[in-house]
Amino acid sequence: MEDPQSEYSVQLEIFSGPLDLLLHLIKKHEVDIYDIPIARITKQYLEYLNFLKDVNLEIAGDYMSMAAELGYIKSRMLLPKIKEEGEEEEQDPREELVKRLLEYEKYRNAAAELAEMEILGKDVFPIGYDPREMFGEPIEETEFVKFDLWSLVDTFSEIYKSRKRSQTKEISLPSQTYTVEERKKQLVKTMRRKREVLFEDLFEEDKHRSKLVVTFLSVLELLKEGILEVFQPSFKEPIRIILREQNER
Amino acid sequence: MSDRNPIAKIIECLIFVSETPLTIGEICNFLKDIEKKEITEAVGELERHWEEMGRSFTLSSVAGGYQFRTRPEYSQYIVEFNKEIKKFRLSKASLEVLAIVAYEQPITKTEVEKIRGVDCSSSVSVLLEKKFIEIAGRKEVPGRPFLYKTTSLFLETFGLKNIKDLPTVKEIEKIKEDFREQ
Amino acid sequence: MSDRNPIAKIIECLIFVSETPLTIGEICNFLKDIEKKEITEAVGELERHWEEMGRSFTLSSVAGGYQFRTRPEYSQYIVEFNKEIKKFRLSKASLEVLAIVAYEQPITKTEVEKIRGVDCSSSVSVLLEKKFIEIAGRKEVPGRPFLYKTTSLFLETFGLKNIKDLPTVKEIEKIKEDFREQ
Repeated sequence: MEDPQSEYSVQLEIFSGPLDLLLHLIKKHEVDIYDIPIARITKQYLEYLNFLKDVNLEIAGDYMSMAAELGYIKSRMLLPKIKEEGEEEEQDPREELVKRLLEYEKYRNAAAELAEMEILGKDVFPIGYDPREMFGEPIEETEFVKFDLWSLVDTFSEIYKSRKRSQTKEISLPSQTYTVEERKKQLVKTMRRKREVLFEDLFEEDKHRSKLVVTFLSVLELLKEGILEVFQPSFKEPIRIILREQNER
Repeated sequence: MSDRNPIAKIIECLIFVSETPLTIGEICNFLKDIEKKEITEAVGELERHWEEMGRSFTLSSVAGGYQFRTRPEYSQYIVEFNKEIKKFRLSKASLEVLAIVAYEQPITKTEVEKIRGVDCSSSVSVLLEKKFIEIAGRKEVPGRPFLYKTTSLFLETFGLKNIKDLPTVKEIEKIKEDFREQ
Repeated sequence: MSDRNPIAKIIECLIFVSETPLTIGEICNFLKDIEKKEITEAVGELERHWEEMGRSFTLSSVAGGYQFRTRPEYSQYIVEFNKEIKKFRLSKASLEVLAIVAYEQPITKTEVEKIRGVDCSSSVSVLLEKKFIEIAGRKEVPGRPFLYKTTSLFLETFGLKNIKDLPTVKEIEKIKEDFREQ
């Protein structure tokens, strides 16, 4: 908490949780969900958490419990298989986790399908439509149904790591450090001019790692507030950041 | 043809003036002298007829009732025209919670959290506030936690006829079998 | 034919969703690239087309604008329908206003609006008209606005023994507590 950068901390709540992260890792590394290389996935999972900690994102307890669970499964996998009496068959220590992942994925898909329905007030409208009559004051929530937000972390981590190598001499210029609040304002200004940019281009002017982090956290906050939107036409294409039309507060 | 069916025309104008989707039951209550079978047929005729006419709005069956709604291909013009319309938005987390409640109702917050592996308090409050879910009683377990279910506003908003109209998801039982086979 | 005219269809859906009669001027403002003459023609086409279709409602020119309205020959059904069904029906907004008045009475319209964050004039008049709320005096503040309270018809209609019988406040508070405990 005494970390001088703690003021940059943003909640990790815009991400969908540890199971979502595990599914992302499974998809990204193209591993078989029924035969998860648990040691490898655990290592990658922990690398993610460490990276998020490095860039001052608060790691919720739920992510830590998942890390502990993965560690436990890993240790069970290493134990010699002893068939106990009365036990019909050796149970795979991963079975419970796989069941949870599959069940969670089922609902994640269902949520995406719901988002595709013809939604009243978005796709279809009744006669004499008054949006406030219907839903009361609109609650602004972020919308990342089709986008895997962990891809944003992946891309940022690549930028961060490449910059780390090329910028070995980091000069501290206290007068030039800026806060998330300031950076958010700048980003909105830039986006008003450009409307749409590649995610990686937002980091062009950030010469120092601390600035990279501030930009990243600012983007996350603006996404959370619904001022910016993410868009990726397909899995392999670069991520685009778009300014939402109606948020000229 | 509905054009020759005076009952269909009367039902049509009732649906038109009704503020919320009009149910067959409500129509029957109103047109007391006419049999339910005849009313159901007339509504079916109307639905087909409106679909064929291909206007910018049509008769939709939602939340157990009928309502005139614009076709989705015109949404961009409507949103553009009515600047006050804030696009409907729910976060991925809230949509996931909504999906779980929809498929598993009635269900407690703790049970939803077990499925998602993460705290869901803020999504549950958002969904309660938006009136997409509501309290369905308490579960008779220690602590007597609230049970949640979806509302008819949820059906109305997502254009679902009834809760059985939800998009089908991969059956969990099937998945378990697959796992055993491995 | 309006069916082949995409402009007419766009105008049609805007008239349909508009809360008030839509004027040619408003349409021109929106469809900037299209000439007024063309828009006027498209609206004329729509009017003729709807007239020919002979549905129970049609496109009418009212108050300098255009609006879909039921045909006069159906007015008897609508009047009856409104009496029968709308008697017990309230829009979501009106229900919210009613709930606020019920819990906070006596309360002024401005105070209700402060809670809901939007203008509530139409809901207040609907509730007055349906006799679910009534004037309970004036508040002794500048402007001396009316204070509102619920009526016995409100209790009757919603099956409440008395005003203390209102159920959800405690429940809502309990929910909030549950969340705080997390």
